[in-house]
Amino acid sequence: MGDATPQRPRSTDPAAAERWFDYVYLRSNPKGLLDEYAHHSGGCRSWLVITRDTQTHDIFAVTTAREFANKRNGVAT
Amino acid sequence: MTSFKEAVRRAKSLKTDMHYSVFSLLKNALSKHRNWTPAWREPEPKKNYDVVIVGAGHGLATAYYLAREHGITNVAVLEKGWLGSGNIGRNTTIVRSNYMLPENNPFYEWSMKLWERFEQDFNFNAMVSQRGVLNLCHTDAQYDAFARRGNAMRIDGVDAVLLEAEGVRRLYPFLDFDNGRFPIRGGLLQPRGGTVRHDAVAWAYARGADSLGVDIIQNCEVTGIRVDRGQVAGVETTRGFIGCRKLGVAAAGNSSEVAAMAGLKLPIESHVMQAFVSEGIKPYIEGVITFGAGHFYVSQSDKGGLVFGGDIDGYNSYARRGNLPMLEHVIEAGVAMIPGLSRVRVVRSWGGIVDMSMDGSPIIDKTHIDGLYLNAGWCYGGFKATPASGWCFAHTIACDKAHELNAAFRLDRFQRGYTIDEKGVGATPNLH
Amino acid sequence: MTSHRLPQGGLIDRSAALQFTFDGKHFSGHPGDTLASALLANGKRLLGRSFKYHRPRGVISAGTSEPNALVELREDGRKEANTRATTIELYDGLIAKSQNRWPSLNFDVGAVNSLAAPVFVAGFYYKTFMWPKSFWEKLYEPAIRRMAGLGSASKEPDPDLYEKSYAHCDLLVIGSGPAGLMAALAAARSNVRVILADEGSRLGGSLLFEKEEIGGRSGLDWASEVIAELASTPNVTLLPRTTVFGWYDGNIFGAIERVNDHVAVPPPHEPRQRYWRIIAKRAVLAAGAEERPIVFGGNDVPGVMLASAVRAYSNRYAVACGRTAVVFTNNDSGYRTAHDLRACGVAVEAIVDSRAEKSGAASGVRTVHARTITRVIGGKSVSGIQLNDGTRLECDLVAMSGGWSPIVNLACQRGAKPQWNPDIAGFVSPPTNGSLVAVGSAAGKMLLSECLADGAAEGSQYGKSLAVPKCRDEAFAVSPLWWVKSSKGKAFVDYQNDATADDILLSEREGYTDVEHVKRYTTTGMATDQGKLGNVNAIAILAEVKGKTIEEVGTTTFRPFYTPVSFGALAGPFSGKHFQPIRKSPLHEWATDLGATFVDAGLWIRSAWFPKQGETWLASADREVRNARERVGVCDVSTLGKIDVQGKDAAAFLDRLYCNTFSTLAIGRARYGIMLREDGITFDDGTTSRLSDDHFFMTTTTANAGRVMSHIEFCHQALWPDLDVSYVSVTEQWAQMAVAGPKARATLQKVVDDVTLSDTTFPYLAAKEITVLGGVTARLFRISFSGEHAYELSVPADYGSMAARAIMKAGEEFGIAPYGTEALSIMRIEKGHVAGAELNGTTTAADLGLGRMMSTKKDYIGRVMAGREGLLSKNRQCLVGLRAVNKADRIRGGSHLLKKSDSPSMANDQGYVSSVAWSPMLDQWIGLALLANGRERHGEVLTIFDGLRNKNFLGEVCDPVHYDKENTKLHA
Amino acid sequence: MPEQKPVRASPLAGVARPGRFGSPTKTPGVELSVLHPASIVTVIARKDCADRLRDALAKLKDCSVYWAGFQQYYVVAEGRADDALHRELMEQLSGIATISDQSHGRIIIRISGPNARQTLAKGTPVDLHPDEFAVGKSALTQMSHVVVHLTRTGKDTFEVSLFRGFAESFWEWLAQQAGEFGYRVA
Ligand SMILES: Cc1cc2nc3c(=O)[nH]c(=O)nc-3n(C[C@H](O)[C@H](O)[C@H](O)COP(=O)(O)OP(=O)(O)OC[C@H]3O[C@@H](n4cnc5c(N)ncnc54)[C@H](O)[C@@H]3O)c2cc1C
Ligand SMILES: NC(=O)c1ccc[n+]([C@@H]2O[C@H](COP(=O)([O-])OP(=O)(O)OC[C@H]3O[C@@H](n4cnc5c(N)ncnc54)[C@H](O)[C@@H]3O)[C@@H](O)[C@H]2O)c1
Ligand SMILES: Cc1cc2nc3c(=O)[nH]c(=O)nc-3n(C[C@H](O)[C@H](O)[C@H](O)COP(=O)(O)O)c2cc1C
Ligand SMILES: [Zn+2]
Repeated sequence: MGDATPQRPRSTDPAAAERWFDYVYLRSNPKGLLDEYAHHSGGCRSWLVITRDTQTHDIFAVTTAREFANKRNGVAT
Repeated sequence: MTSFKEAVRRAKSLKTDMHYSVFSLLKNALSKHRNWTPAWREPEPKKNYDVVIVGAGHGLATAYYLAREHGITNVAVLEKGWLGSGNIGRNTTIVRSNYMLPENNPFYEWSMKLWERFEQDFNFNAMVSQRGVLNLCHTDAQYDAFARRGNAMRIDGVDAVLLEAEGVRRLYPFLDFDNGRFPIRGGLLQPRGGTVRHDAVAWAYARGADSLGVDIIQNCEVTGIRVDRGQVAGVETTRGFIGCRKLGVAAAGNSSEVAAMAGLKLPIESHVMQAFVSEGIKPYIEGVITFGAGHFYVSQSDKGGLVFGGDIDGYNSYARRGNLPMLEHVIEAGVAMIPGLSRVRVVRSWGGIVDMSMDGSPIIDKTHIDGLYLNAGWCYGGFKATPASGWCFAHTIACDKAHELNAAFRLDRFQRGYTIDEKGVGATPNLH
Repeated sequence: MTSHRLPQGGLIDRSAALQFTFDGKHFSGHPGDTLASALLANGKRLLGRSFKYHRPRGVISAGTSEPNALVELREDGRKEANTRATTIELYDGLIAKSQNRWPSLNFDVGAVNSLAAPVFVAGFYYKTFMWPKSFWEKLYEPAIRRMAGLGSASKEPDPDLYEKSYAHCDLLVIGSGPAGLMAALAAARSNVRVILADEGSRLGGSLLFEKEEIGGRSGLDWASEVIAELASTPNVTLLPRTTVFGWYDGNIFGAIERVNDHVAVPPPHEPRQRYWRIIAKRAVLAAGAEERPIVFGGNDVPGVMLASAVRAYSNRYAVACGRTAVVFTNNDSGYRTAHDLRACGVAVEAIVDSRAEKSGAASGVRTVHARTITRVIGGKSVSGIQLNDGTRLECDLVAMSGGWSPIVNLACQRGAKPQWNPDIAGFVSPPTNGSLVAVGSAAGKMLLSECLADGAAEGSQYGKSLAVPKCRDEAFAVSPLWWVKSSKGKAFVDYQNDATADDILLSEREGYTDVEHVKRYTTTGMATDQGKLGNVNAIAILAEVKGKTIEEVGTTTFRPFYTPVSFGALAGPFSGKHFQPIRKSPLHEWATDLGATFVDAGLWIRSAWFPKQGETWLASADREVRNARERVGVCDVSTLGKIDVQGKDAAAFLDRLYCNTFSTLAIGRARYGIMLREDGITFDDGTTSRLSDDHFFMTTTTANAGRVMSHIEFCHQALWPDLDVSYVSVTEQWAQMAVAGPKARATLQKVVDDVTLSDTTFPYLAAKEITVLGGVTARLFRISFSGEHAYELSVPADYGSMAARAIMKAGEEFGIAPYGTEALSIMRIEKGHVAGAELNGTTTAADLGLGRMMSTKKDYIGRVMAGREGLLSKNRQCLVGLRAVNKADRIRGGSHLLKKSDSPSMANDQGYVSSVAWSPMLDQWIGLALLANGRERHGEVLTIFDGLRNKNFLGEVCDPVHYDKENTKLHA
Repeated sequence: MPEQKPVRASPLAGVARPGRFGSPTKTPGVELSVLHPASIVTVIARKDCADRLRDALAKLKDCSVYWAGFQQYYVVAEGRADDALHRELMEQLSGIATISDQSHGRIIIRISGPNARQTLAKGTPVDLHPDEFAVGKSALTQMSHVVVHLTRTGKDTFEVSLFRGFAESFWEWLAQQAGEFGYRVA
């Protein structure tokens, strides 16, 4: 489901104003390794972050969106 | 904007050194076809061009109209593979102008008009075949949505016919009307829609552009963009540096990669779109039919193969191949729509990398870098646009401002909130 | 027609005779025959006509690469076009017809095309048929289309069943020849899970027809023993008649098992074909090698065949393909054919060996070296040949061998290109990451001993190593001859698409020089056989004219399907009514009893109206509305998405999901909410109730239920995992019914246990957990979509129909009647409530007149993007009501709006009609519309444009609330 | 006001008719039965309570606990009074878990017999080999376009639970897949 790297700013944070457009509309779209969201909707319904090569489709790492977010927010799990 | 008549006049005044006709065929038959000459040259790249275009799809059309409409002939089209190896050479050939939104409809209708002149413009038979594009619907809500679309077309003078189930039955009695999971409610038909032989389009534009002096350089991949003081200076390629003041990027699935060479990040994702073809069979389906209760659309090529497809696989990809789940869904929908297909066989599947934009509509615009122009975001619908896209992109590059037909296809529309979203699914490229 | 069946030998059962017809004529064959072998045995050679020139064509191969012998098999709903006679297992009562000929195979009018052949060269159609333009669709194209295509397909439903299945294994072995058998055996003995698939009707690969010797017995006996051992090993699955058609991500292989194609009609409950998705840890490609034709004049005349096919017919099917043969070869395997033919009594006139040097292979047949065949004499059957030195030889069979191509297709389907190996003059499979490894001839090993060893080595990786049996090797040496330049007459590269060597030269001459251009310009390799026989020859010829090497030219892209796959197999059981599952409401039974007409809503089927005798849908809906507005009605709203949201942070979470606030919602109360997408556009709406401090009950629209759930999961898991909140879909747990109308309260009062329903105890927007019908858990909400004094009652699904019946009974005295989605929709339009047509993914809350709900105090999804210039612009289309000026006019959904004075044009387009209804209350058609700057335009008279049905008339813009603006009925 | 005690209506009443179906020649290789009425409750760990929940669930009696997603479980029991299990769990697990009754929302179908595994393999990509999918193991997967919860409850016995609304469609598919082996409906 695409690029998982953009991080959602807070809409109450005026300093973040410019970051919103990037968050909602810009995607890193590399030919090669990509961290992307995937939703296991046909199963356990977890949102995952998959590290995948967009040229070979080989998967190198899978983590849950939770862990991904916590790591990014520096929250220990 | 140039009048249609004017365009036609210019086209007529065009001549290629080897005219194609029944007579030339017969003549050459006598000489065992030994005297045909190449449809285009294979030139060495020059050091410098006025305009360099990346990508031999819309890029070919762009170069052709730059030369024909704007007299700019010192142009090179750089193609990393063989010409036509991109989506222009792997799409399901449907052309139509059944768009709903005011930003889209006139653009695609202009494209349709150019298709209708294609053979005469190019002296090349691309088999423009207006056999009708029919979209099926299965509920009252879908039917009203089609009415909204059809009326938008009518309001703009585009042909559209809203059919009840009986009307559809008259066209295609062998569809499953009543016994399927989703009985057919009706359909929206654009009689002028149809198909065009994809490869021939690439070849015709290449031959046309080449005859006007454009250099088409195959197997030449752009690997870098040189910008100095905010102005494009040229491109690094696998065949060396090529200088230019104006650079038009029409790289479809590779748009993000190429734009990144100039430091641009785009509102685009690259996805794989699969297509399929069946064994050749005697005439089975007259026009183009799109199922409304699953992802499936089909037409029959002049060779007899049923050419069909569905939706994109749904994950970012640069590999021109897809996977089984979409294949299965497409085929399930196909048999649901036409039970008789059950014993027909699929002979080949393939994929192309489509440039999915954030609102499902294209971008034809200047960028903040002087001399850098972008043509992208065609999703899985840009083949039909080839003539108008080339036309508008050429205008945008030549005049350094958008043509009124692509005025809305701006790069900043997302930031400013003027997205063009026919499907209404928002910033989810995989859903457009 | 005398028999060509050999007196003995072959893997056929002579004790049984099978009757079949070809083009209406009766023939007979034996179990073990293919249609091709049986026809050849009957002396029938001419089996088809070619694509473009309608040239007479016969059998060339003995397997899946067959380009010529394609027939229409079976009849009616079971008719199959383009079926390879060489792979059709003969069964009693088989019916086949030849294709692409008229009136008959023998006399085919289309053959005149051959006269025009000089014009019909590659790409001829790009150069003509252009004038006059109008003639293309009308004249030229229909003619071309009629000529194109081979067989004709059925338009009737297929009576047979199809099936899908998954399989898992440690090792998938593709191909059951010597290499595959050894690989499978070794792995099987190491007790790993093995699947052995082979497209042949019988396992054994080339051992079924080559006279080999392995471990002191015949190759066939050896194979039978190995297969018997495999069959008796529990961890092994044998899949004969199974073609692996593609290699996909995750090492998943697609395969088709032809379960019942070898019988006239599948037994009851059994599928015709089964589609396998094989998930393999590793796979071995033991697909063998394909013999190549040689490109020479008349190489398509019936009677010109592949040398190995000639062997296969004599050795496996006991059929002599001719009486007198000439072998034309550039490698040793031709000699093998000469040898085997003589062994079964066929005269071999000569071996024509293009190589100057003597071959290592023994033959005992007159051999001419450094010679080529320039021309084949004969039209519908070979009668002789002419050599480049002018010599003519009489013969009725030409066995050709142009060398061997490893079958690398699958290994190249995921992007890797095969590599040229000059020693064997063939492309071998590319190195892979080990998940799919080629062995045997597929890997370019041309000697039997190498194949056995190769397979054993691969299969031994699982521990047990396997001793390689001794065997006799046939010589293998090749020195390429691709095409005979001095050919007389057409020399075919791609038989099925009628592409010749000259076509390739022409293509190159015209600038279509890339191998991919040549493919597309000449259509070489694009037929049903995908160039199995022709592609390498085409590449070699192109390389020669371009003055490049074969590596430099390279192959075209290999892709699925290895052999064509039927739609039916890939659709499996999911066609017709079973295309998608049906989702039924717990009140379905209740509605059925009341004679409801149902309508599709996504996968749900919902009760749309409840007609009385002879009522149209409109009359029925009209009555249902009046009844609800004047008395009381019941409607099934169970399909609404229902989500239990619980946890200490539930309220905070909802505040971020909805643009309005829920943390302030009191326990026991419900509130209407709107969710936006992050881009600021409205996403969904619904009422959400607070059942306790940390427990909310959310409802969504039927259409968006799934999407909302995914969105919630994303927001929690990916954005705010720190929140202590959990959510469960309880859509199916609760049957939910709306009870609406002046008598709703009185009706429900009789159903609920010990709650008094009054404005004080149960005011508008009250939401409580109660019990009904003497103890049944329930949830009651006083909310209204209809605008009436109304409630929604939820009971556990299994009690749904019972509860609905109880309500009907309770309401009897008040004149209760059920109403369906049509009436529901009429009432919401009368009240100006938005639904799917307005929440269409392009409207903002403000567009819908709900802008004031957007909080300015908190962070929520969509807040910032909703503030973009384009989403605030005053010219946006926003929600209005619409009525025809002339009451008699019927407004149609999807009509557009124009200023009264304006003429139709995109520029003048003012908006469109999103929803329409016949309003029983206003006694006219009314609508909701999205109109540019609509809020300021109430009262304006516009043109309602319906060009599609060319009805244009005047309509007046009004407030979206058409009925009971003051909500007196709601609070009554 | 009700005349008689309310009875739960199975979504498969009238669909899953007892008898012997499919291939007439084979001895039935599959046995199908509908577990209704059953009690099914979704249990989800509250934040930081996953371990405590796991322990608490381990202590539960006369009911089965199946994995059903990230820190989520289905607690299943037969022969309980309606809503009883739900109420019990509300008491026992309050504070550490979200409890949500699914007894009416989901229907459980039991598939057993020598061909049970083969039948289910026609629907799910899950590897049902006993070494990979042992007794007591559960998976959330898709069969016949429907998301189901699949559990192996015995060597040749599986239970599939799914939303009641899909029950009839799913049953039709299941019956067709079992057809070639011959099947009996209890
Ligand atoms: C399977 C499929 C079916 C489709 N069906 C239809 C249809 O029925 N109707 C329709 O209207 N549209 C259809 N489309 C969409 C349509 O094909 C495309 O939108 C359209 O062809 C895009 O044109 P283009 O010129 O932008 O892309 P392309 O034709 O792909 O041209 C881009 C070219 O740029 C080249 N390139 C990229 N990067 C570089 C570089 N760094 N240096 C040099 N060259 C480079 C590529 O090799 C490519 O040749 C379909 C697409 C697919 C994949
Ligand atoms: N006479 C010659 O010059 C010559 C040349 C090459 C090979 N050979 C001999 O041929 C034999 C090759 O042995 P091998 O085991 O490598 O191959 P094989 O030809 O014996 O067996 C290959 C098998 O794979 C099957 N197959 C191919 N593609 C398939 C697919 N996609 N799905 C399912 N089945 C598929 C074929 O039906 C065939 O049965 C050796 O004995 C070798 O000496 C002889
Ligand atoms: C409209 C259309 C018709 C096609 N018809 C055939 C066909 O009849 N036979 C065939 O083998 N491939 C056919 N193809 C597929 C091409 O062979 C090829 O797969 C496709 O152009 C993509 O190129 P690639 O596979 O080389 O990447 C067709 C493709 C298109 C777009
Ligand atoms: Zn999961």
